[in-house]
Amino acid sequence: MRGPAFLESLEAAVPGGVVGTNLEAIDPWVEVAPQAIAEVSRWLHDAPETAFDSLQCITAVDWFEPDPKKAAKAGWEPHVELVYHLWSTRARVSLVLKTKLPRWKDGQPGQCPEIPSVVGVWRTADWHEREVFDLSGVQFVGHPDLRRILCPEDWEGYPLRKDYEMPLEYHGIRGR
Amino acid sequence: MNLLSDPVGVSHYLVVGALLFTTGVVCMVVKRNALGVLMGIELVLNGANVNFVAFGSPVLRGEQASLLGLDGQAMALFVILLAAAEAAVALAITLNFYNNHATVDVDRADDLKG
Amino acid sequence: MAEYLIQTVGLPEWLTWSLMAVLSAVLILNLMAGGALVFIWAERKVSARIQDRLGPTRTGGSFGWLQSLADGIKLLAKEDLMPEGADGMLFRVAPYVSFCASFAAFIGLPFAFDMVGLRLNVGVFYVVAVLGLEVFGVILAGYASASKWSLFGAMREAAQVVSYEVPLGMCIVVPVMLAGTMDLVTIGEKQAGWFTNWYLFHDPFTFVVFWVYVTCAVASVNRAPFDLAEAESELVAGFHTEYSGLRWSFFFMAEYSSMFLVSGLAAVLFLGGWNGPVPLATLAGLSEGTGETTGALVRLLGLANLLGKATLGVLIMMWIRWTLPRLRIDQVMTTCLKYCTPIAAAMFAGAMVWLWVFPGGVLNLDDGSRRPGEIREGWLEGPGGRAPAAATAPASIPAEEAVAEVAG
Amino acid sequence: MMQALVATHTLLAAGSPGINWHGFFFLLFALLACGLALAVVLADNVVRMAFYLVLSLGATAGLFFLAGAEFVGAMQLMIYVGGTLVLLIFGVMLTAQEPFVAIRTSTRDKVLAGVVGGALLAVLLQAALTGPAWSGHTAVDASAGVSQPTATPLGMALVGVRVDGDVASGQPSPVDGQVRSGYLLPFEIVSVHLLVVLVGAAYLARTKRRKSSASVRDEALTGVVR
Amino acid sequence: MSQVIDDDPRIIEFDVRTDEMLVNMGPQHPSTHGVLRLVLRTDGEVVSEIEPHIGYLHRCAEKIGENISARQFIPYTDRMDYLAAMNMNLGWSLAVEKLMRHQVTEKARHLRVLISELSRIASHLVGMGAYGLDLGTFSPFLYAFREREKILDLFEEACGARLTYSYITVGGLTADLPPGWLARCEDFLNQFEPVIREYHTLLTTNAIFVKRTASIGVLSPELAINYGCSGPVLRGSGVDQDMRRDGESIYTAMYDGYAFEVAVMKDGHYPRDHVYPAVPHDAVLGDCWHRFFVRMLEVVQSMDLVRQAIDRYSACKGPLGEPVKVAEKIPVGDVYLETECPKGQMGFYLVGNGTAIPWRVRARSSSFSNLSVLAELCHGCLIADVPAIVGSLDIVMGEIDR
Repeated sequence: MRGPAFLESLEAAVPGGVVGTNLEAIDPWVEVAPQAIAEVSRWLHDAPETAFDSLQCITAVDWFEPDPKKAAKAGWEPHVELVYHLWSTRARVSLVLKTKLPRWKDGQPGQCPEIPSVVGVWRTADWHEREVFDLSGVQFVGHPDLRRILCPEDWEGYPLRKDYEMPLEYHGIRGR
Repeated sequence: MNLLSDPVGVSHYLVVGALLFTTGVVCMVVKRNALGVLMGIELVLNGANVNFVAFGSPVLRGEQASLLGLDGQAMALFVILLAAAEAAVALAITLNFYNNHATVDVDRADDLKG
Repeated sequence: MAEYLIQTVGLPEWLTWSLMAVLSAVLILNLMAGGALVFIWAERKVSARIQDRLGPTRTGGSFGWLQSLADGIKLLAKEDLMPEGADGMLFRVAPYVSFCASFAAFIGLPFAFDMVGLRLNVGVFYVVAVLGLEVFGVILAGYASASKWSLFGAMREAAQVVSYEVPLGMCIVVPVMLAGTMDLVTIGEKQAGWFTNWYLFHDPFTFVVFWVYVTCAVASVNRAPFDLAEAESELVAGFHTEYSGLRWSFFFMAEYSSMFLVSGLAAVLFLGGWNGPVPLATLAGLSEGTGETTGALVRLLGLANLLGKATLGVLIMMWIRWTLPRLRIDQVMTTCLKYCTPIAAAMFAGAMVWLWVFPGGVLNLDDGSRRPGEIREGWLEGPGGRAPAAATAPASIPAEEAVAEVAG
Repeated sequence: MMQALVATHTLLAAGSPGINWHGFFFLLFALLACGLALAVVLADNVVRMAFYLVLSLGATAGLFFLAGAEFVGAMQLMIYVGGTLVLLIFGVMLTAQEPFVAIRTSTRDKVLAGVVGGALLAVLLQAALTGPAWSGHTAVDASAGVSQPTATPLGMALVGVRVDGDVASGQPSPVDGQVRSGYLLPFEIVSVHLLVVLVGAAYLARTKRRKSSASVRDEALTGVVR
Repeated sequence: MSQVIDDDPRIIEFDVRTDEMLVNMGPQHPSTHGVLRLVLRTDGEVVSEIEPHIGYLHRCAEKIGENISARQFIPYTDRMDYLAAMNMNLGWSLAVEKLMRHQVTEKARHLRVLISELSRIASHLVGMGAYGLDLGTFSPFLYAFREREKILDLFEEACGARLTYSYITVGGLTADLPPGWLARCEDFLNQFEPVIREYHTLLTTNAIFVKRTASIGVLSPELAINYGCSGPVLRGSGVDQDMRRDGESIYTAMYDGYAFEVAVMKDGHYPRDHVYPAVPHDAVLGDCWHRFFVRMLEVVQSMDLVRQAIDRYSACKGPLGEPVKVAEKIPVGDVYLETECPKGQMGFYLVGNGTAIPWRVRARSSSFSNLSVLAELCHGCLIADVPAIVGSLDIVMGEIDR
């Protein structure tokens, strides 16, 4: 089940879940509404004909151009894009889900945008979501233990944001 | 008699035994830790053992020892065995006490007090 | 020698005896320390050869003979650290407790016929009892270090050594039963002659029991695959995690000397002790009692025999260590309680039956031992063989009086 | 040279003039035993207490060796010291946490104990020093005495045969003409007693495991998959 | 009796109250394979809970990747799984080539197979040796390193480096093999083949080894998939998946025409392409022993692949082809590619925005996911099992922390 038929059944299962698609890209992707990500994931995981039983990776891409000149030419609004790479061990096919979040919750810098967690679907999402939270600053609602994973617990800022600035000092260690 | 000038005899051993025995008793009285009390008992039994061995020792008593034959040493052996057994039971009781009271302080074992 | 000093040199008797005591203590101590040095060097060389390496090659010539000495000097120069929160007194004293225990056990081990620090009629019992005290230092070290890894190591060691003393004791009882004495000198002497007289080959049961003994001995001295107390991949370094410098080296020496001790014990109990596989001296018509010089030479031969056997035992332990993975603590206990103990008990019973059925033994092809009367008179029966004078004297105190004494 | 090793065993018992070695070692071991026993009382830390106790018992074993009771001495080392070792382990396990390491006693109790102990000691010493027959040393040939075998007669006695005068054979002791009974019955009683103690102690301090680790593991697995 | 009311079925209750202890295993510990810190909650020797703490080796490789060109990023991939740097290079190169739609020459393709499979052998040798070390036997470690040294010698001849090679690069390889290299590689393989039997004797079939690993840390296939485990960890649980066969076409095309059988237990037996020791009776599919055994089989499998690659490579005439320029522009778009590395499936995600410098670089590490399952595997195991389980996952901290 590929392409349009698959999309239709997904649309039927989770109405309003699919926001957009790009089937021509090198890795075809499906854009999902942020609040529907958990439902979509659950359906993709459970439905026998898809059975995306494995989550390979969660990536957050920060679409933000600090330079205002370049930002004007960029052609996109600043946002954070979450990319979920799924894999079906039975059908041996992959699927890319994308979802767009505002860079900051309510437009207030420092407030992480929120999205439902998919830990309930794939346990591996536990650490992957922690990493995304740690490095890119996305709040996963419903995550059992959302803490920093790679950076120290008292680290400030989200290093993979494009506007991130290394702190001047961390516990007496010069940063810049 | 003078203990210091005499050659080592039974009396010397009896003095050591008495000292061990007394320290053991004091230990039993003083310690509030159940394990400490247990150690006091061990000392008391050990003091008694010293006496048994001394009485039965052919070295110390020469031919007089043959009156007792092996009785002294055999008695000491039995005491050692029983002490080991006693230690095991006492430890089990201590352990149980610790399970129930989360302490090994014997002064806290006052459940039977009205 | 003592007589020589007293009579020829004219030293006062008390000084002579003190000198003799110090001399024998120094001999044993040097055997331990020197032995440890040699064994540490050997361990490095053996492990290197097993692992396709060269090992030490520079210090002290092309074989690195002086490597352990250099290590020792390094350890002396190293800072003795003590963790904060450690129980200082116990932390300091623990290595010496371990070391003293294995040192004291050597007093009872005969190195050749009649060459023993203190000949006890309960020799083997004494050696095992004192060797068991070594664990004491380990537990103290584990507790006093204020480190969880140390505590784990100490608890493992306690559980392991206390458990393994049971099958070890049972294995030791078998030769004791065959010899009819606990005196190690007599046990060794009873195996004189060709190697067929060794208790290892006495009957099938002793043969099995020997291997159980080897297992238990390796376990009771904490060598791989039973080295759970230090288990470097799990417990960092176990009970000696927090030790460094000289204190650590005392643990190390204690380990190597107890390895040597259990190997020596195995040699005396099962492998004929100082009697070589071929009774060379007897074939040449010599024995310890033949004369001053020849006697000494024969004893030296015996010494070489025993040291050789014990060293072989140590080398085998090294071989095992560098070959096998480590067992888990529950598997170690299972090995002890489910295999070693029942096998040892069954073999003990078997050996008993064998002794009853074949009182003279079956494999005694030729009793090549020394002719009685040469030196063994009074020795084979143990140190008490000579009836004490007091025992033969008639009773001087009436029985009633004695009872009254006790009651009073 | 190597006879030096041989020489030591006669050394202890030599009783040579000049230094009374027997007396010297007795004094050493006696002081160690009593001093360490005192240390047990005075120490607060339970592990240190156990440490002193073990050393005290070890010194007592030395006294036994001096008194010619080698078998009892070795037994003391093996069972008593080994048993106390287990005690120590339990001490560590139970009370290694801060609050239990030192449970202090009130001064009143200490004084009271001192008085009682002093009185007891006085009585015991009185008994020890006044027995006329006990003080006299019979100046035995100590070297012969020390190496008198004790293990075999004791072992025989435990199974009911007395080499120093046996009641079963009706043979009187060659020493004093007395007929003695063996210790078979006490020995058996002690054996049964030990067995009972073993079972009892295991029952009292039993370790019950609610869930086997294997079943827990399975449960954990299914729980996650579910 | 103490009655702790517990809802958590994982708590093992004793009647003797012993206190739980929190033990820090690592970051400085002999058997945590680097700076991994495990916090164990233990009751005596029984571990009731384990929590890995990672990040001690975090170097912001992804952030660095956003500031340098794709080819400049190659040395950083070396430092991820530094025990199989070739495979890391390959993964990144293929991902970039996928975005660029770049096709390497036939000769480069076979050389890549040759090199990456050799690298797989080297990595598994370390994994095997270190696993022996975790279980307390030292000698196999040195036996493994002895052979690995020979592979490193070969690599050194090929690219000049022994650990961080940067040999396979975007658009091909940095250099062709020196003359005589293939013969030396053949020599190595011929010499190495009988050595594997030694490893089987010392470890795989050793009674104590089997006792320590069989039925320990059993990972069910469902759980393995759910936790995103991959590589030998996944195949050790009996899941038949190998990206070299099942992956995306740009990767599987590399192995076109190569004959190999995925090392996984199917219908109760492992591939029978060679003589392997029998599976011990107490080993359960998914336990530490099977994970280890899969690695051992893959060593043999990789040897076969290397031999095939040598034949094909030497049959190829013509040049190796030049790698892309350092400042080559990357087209707009994003790609994700997983390759089968020794430790598992290493994924690289790359977003291009038309410049030479990627907009976003993401490395999905196999050890990262493999390690995350540790907490599940260690419930109720003994302390001694923790190194056994960690070792069987064969993690590399450089790859986890990136």
